[in-house]
Amino acid sequence: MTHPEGTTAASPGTPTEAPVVAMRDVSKHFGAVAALRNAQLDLYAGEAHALVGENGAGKSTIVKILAGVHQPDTGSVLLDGSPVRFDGAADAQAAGIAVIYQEPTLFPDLSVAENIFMGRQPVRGWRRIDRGAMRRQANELFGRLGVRINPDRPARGLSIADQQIVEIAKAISLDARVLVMDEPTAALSGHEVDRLFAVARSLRDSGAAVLFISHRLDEVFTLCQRVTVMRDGQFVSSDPVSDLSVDQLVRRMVGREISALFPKNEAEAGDTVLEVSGLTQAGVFADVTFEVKAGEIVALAGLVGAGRSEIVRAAFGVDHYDSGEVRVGGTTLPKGDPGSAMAAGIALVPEDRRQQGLVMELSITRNATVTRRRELSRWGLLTAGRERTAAREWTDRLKVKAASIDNPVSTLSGGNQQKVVLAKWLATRPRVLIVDEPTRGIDIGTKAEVHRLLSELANDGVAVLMVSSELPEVLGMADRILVVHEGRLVANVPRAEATEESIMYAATGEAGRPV
Amino acid sequence: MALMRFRELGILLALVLLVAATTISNPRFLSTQSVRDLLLGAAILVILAVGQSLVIITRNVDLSVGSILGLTAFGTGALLVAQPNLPIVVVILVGMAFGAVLGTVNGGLVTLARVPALVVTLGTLYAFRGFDYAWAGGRQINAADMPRPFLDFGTQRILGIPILAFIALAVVLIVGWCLGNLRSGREFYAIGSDPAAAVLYGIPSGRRIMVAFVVNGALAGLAGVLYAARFGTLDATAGSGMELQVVAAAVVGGVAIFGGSGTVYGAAIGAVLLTTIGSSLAVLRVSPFWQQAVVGMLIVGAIALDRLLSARVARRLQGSGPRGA
Amino acid sequence: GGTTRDDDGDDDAQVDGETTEEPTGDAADPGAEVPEGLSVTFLPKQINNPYFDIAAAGGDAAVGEFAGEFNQVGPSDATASSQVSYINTLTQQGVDVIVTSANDPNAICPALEEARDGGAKIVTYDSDTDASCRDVFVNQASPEGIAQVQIEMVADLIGGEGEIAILSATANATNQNAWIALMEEELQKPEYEGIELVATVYGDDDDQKSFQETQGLLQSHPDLKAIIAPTTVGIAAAARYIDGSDYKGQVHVTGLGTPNQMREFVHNGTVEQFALWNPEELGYLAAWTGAALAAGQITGAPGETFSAGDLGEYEIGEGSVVLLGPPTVFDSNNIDDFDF
Amino acid sequence: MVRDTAFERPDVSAVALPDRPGPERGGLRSALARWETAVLAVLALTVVVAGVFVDGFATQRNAGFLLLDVIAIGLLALPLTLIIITGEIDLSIASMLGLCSATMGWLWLEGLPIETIIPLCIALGAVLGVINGLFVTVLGLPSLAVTIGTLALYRGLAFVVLGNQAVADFPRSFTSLATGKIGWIPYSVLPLVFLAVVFAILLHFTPFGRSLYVIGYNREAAAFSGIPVLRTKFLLFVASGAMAGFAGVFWTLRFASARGDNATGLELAVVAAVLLGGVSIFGGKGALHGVLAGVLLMGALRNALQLANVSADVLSMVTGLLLIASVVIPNIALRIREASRRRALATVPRTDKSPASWQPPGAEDRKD
Ligand SMILES: Nc1ncnc2c1ncn2[C@@H]1O[C@H](COP(=O)(O)OP(=O)(O)OP(=O)(O)O)[C@@H](O)[C@H]1O
Ligand SMILES: Nc1ncnc2c1ncn2[C@@H]1O[C@H](COP(=O)(O)OP(=O)(O)OP(=O)(O)O)[C@@H](O)[C@H]1O
Ligand SMILES: [Mg+2]
Ligand SMILES: [Mg+2]
Repeated sequence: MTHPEGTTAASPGTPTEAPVVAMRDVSKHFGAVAALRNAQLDLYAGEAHALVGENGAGKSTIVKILAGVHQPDTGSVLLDGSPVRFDGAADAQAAGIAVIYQEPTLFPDLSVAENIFMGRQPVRGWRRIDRGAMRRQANELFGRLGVRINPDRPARGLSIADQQIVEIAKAISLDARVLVMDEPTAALSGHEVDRLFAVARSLRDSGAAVLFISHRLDEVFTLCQRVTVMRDGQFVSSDPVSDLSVDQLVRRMVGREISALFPKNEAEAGDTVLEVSGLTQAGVFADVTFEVKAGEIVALAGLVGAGRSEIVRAAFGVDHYDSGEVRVGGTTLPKGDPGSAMAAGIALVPEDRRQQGLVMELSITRNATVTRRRELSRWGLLTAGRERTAAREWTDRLKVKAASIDNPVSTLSGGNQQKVVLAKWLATRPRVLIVDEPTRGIDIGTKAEVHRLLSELANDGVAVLMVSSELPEVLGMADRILVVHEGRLVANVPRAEATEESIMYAATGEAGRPV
Repeated sequence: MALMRFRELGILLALVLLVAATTISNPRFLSTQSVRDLLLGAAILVILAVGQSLVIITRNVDLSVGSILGLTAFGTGALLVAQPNLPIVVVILVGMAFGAVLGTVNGGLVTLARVPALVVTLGTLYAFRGFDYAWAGGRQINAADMPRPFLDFGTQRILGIPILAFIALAVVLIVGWCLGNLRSGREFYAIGSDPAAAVLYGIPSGRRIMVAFVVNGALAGLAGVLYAARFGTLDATAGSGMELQVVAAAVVGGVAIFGGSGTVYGAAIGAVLLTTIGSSLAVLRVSPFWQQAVVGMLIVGAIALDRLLSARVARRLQGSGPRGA
Repeated sequence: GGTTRDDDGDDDAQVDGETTEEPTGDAADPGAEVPEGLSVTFLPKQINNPYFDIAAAGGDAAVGEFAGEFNQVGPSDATASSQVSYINTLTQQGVDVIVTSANDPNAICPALEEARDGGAKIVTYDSDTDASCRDVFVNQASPEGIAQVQIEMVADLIGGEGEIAILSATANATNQNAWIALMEEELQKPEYEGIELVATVYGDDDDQKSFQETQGLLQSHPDLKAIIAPTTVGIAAAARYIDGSDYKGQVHVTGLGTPNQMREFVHNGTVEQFALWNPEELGYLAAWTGAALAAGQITGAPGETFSAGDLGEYEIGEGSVVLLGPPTVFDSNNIDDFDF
Repeated sequence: MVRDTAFERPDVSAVALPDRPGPERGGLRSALARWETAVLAVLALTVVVAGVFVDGFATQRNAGFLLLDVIAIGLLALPLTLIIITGEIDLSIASMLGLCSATMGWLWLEGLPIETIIPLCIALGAVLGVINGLFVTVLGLPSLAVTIGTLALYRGLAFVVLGNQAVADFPRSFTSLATGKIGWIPYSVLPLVFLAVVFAILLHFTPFGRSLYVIGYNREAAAFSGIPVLRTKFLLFVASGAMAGFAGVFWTLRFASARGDNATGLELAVVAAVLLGGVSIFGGKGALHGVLAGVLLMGALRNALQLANVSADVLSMVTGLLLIASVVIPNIALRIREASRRRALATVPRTDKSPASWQPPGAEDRKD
């Protein structure tokens, strides 16, 4: 494997003392998959350190090893220079390592406050949990993060963004020496990201080490001092951020040149395919009316929690709605029936791939063909061979990286999982494609391909409705941008007039949203 | 927290309604003797339901409680036949220890071999009962074979309230307090709520689940001792088929069958409700052919009612959410 | 059209004892020897049931006397379907005599017929099957006798006056239902005029349920004087409940129970008297009946006689039934003479 | 505008997808696939051992008895397998059977022709299944709780319908349908075989079957994939009820006896057989041939042990231990296999690796 720029040795950057945490020659296998091969990492006190790499590069595996969830096959983890062994998450926590996992891991039945303090609840006499103190401390944490979440409500039903915020609150409440954040911003909007960064900076300034993982390279440049690049489970380089340009970084991650990020073609809009009128769900969204034409890409923009996901879910039929109508090609869809929505040609790529998009235990094949199971059957019968062929068609096109398509989809990295969700829906050849956060947690190369795909689909006459919290993506891709504020459509901005400012202005509402 | 307590209120309401309706039709239903009988009758089921809730909260289940009860009840009888002079406290402790050992078998299989509890305990339901049969054979231990003080213990009262009821109440309060107020108690809920997340949190799931099974076994053992004291006639069939009743009591009491939520207070009320249904059907002179059908209807009705109430609470919670529109 | 219950033809009911019952094989040979090594298997309603274990002990003793091979098998749940499976097994093993107590008078019939086709003799005891599918039924006591003795006891206890109730086993227990019907008939007699049967409840032979039903009886009938429990589980539960309640001394308990079970309550005065036949003798007689059948001493026809070891001569009555004898009444004077 | 050079160049990092399932087929799934084979193997072993050592086992008549004994369990196990695969459970099957049996007796007493009664009983079963299904799907109640309730309810109704009677005078032409044999094979095996084939095809070779696994693992993802989750579950409960009705007819005719307490407690035996066959109680996993093997294995063991005069105590223990073994053994086998694979990996020589950094391969056994 050769790299255009050659490999920089793991030379310590500015800090001079020994790293707080280091990994030396760590390898980790899952079955025959080598997730890590001789990985290296040096994390110094007082620095924010970025870990970047494509999907499946092994970033989350490093996180889980640091967290004590996985143990390395070979190699060692050094804490303050001496080798340690974490036999479980409790060991790592005790060593002062706090981790925000890529996927929120909350206890849905417990209150938000308990989720934050589980195992460390403040106690009073008789080792009794002090609920008042717990609530107070939770509120303080949310105050620092600039959000308001009721600490007493159960975690069930929190939006992904709020779940992520609870995770962050939990991690910072540990007052850890090392804060590891695996794609914490994937679900957050700009405002929340800013607050998170402010908190991370102050932790860093008070001497903590922060390990930050993100596919949004601008965030890496905003927050971090140094960046370690990984590819295929191997260490590539570790440098001060200031020494690198975005292009260089991308080249190291991908091992090749990457071009046009948002390759949207100008396409002729055709007939109206999807019409949504007066859609209302009490307390969530109200009187939502819009249409999407064939060949058009329409984006639903807005702050996290504005209700965009709920709107598209209702339109697809997974959620019920109280009033309004959804029409595809002129025919009204029955309420709450995804089956007929699919028959009418709608596809929905949901925002939460683990819960909504995939069945983690089933094979890639089964996941990729589940939407086409009727169409793939002959005389009502299915054969494994046909399913596999059909699955391969799209997983190959999207370059899903897997040892075998008969492996459970849980063995894939986050980005590759997202590709399987896309494969599953693109295979239905929809007339209307709804994508909710289609590039969340996807690496830069794949992201470009997803964009190209969406664009191609639009060219072929598919009506595309995209929910995205990434403004550059919205601006780059959409022909038209619908802005949602607190469950209502507040603006319809054509591509030509759209700027970050105009969208944000609409999204925060005229009076400004109290956050 | 206050909102969550609402679930127990619903079931308490059902209990009050049932008692009120029965009393209206036959005022003697609330006589002291009758209330005492209710408490006495419920005590054993309450203890079992508390233990079962502990296990269910961790997203497991123990179907072998009926068999554990049978085995310990017979063991208690056999022990007392051999050692009639043992103090009652010792008998209770031995019974609980025996139950705990059986619980350890369940817990060990569930945590060490990592296999689904429903399957394991369905297996030990048969296995423990088979062991009981093999041990007891056709032998029956009768009241005359057991020491009088032990039998009296089954019906004795303090302040007019049966001792058995006090024991059950103590079990409910202690377990309930621990689950609600100790860090380790809350971890039971965490494990049941999302076992995978519990691992990521560094919660010692295996140990906690083990504790749940062992405590449940010990409580089933305690119930076995009380069973022996109360009924005085013991053979290998004691407690057969009780497992479904116990699970029903917990579920009726609002303990979610998939773990993570519910309280032992609710389960205890559920157990009292089920026992009261039995007693009030007897008092109301419902046709014997209808009795079981009515019990079934009431169980289904109670679960449905609980669901409707909790849906109300959930809606209210949504409305009061800080992000609510 | 279709096949209904009222259809004529031989296709109909297989249960009308009188028409299908015909003594099998040749005439009886009262002098025949019991063959060596006769295999006799007891199949009770349920194994590990104290009552049936005592009966089996009697059966074992009898089989020892005629040098046969004794065995007891049976399900741990008292269901007909498990019993059928055991009858099939016994058929397959080719045992000579099956002595069984039926969980369902009809359900085990086809299986028993198959066993008879294979050469086995069928004796029922405790609980009969349909008459057509067994050779002889050994009845513990005549149902009339059982009903009479219980009513006599209760009349005696309450002085011939007052409300009584019955606590039975399950609502569809064949024996108990027959007895209850006969007790009701018995109560019509003028000498029992003052006695009123106010309720019949079912404790399902379960301690807890029997407790609850007893409580229910006492609450709904404040003037209740006595409870008759014609089932061993029920009488013990009722006695135990009364013993530990305020009703002790006010409400009498009687019925059918084993001396060992009731000893405590007789001694402490909760129960004054109750009745039962001797299950050991029942098993003993059933085993000898089987031997006599297998030997050819009897065929099951009414009027035939045979010798049942220590119990002496027995005669087969109407419907191929052998009667053990009247039940024994136990009270504080005689209870300690019995151990079962 | 688009220069998508990135996508035309071969992606060096992507591992080529092999054409066939490689050796790395999902470890867990292959272990379970093997569990079904294991049950079949144990069944074969039981039959052979019993045939050699137990007098009277390997005869045609005994085989007939054995089959007759497992038919009802087999029938009930078919829909229950599908229900458990979707992550639900139906504990009311034996009570539905009992209620249908009691109703059959009652209708017969009322003088209805049996040709009408039989379809009515199956329809009644379906209606009972509809009630279960409505509670589970419309009210969204957990099926374990609901069917514990209807277990009591339906059994109670069975007593209501028939009271303390037992109806036994069914026409011989019909009872012999249930007990009669061609050679040694009972006629009544035929519907079981037919239905087993139908259910096997349904579960393993149809889109409907595929969707059951999806629902079992993740019902939310199933809903997002356009699978009508509630309708599917509802249908399965109805099927379970109808099958219980059919099994009730069979039971009544076989024993020529309609009673309220027919088949009491049978539900646990059926659940045990299904689980023994390798179906996961959490849903998502299981195959029908395993279940049928489980049903036959329990029947054969019981039959052989009875013939060998082993008492019911031991039978009950064997049932329990078998059930425990059915979940423990595959689990242990899986872990042994993983441990040995890890050992194999660890022994592959790697470049620039200092032996000091090696870890004992078994060291990881304590985690997850
Ligand atoms: N539990 C597991 N079992 C099997 N394979 C796994 C497991 N976890 C990770 N892998 C594999 O290890 C490799 C690295 O995965 P990892 O999750 O660390 O990637 P990542 O860099 O975090 O990717 P992403 O950016 O998509 O989150 C992937 O090929 C993945 O398929
Ligand atoms: N904490 C909360 N309490 C009550 N309601 C909430 C809460 N969080 C979210 N909601 C409801 O859910 C709706 C949408 O949440 P969600 O975060 O899924 O929206 P979204 O616009 O799809 O965001 P994204 O797709 O960026 O995650 C909100 O409009 C709000 O009504
Ligand atoms: Mg990752
Ligand atoms: Mg969303």
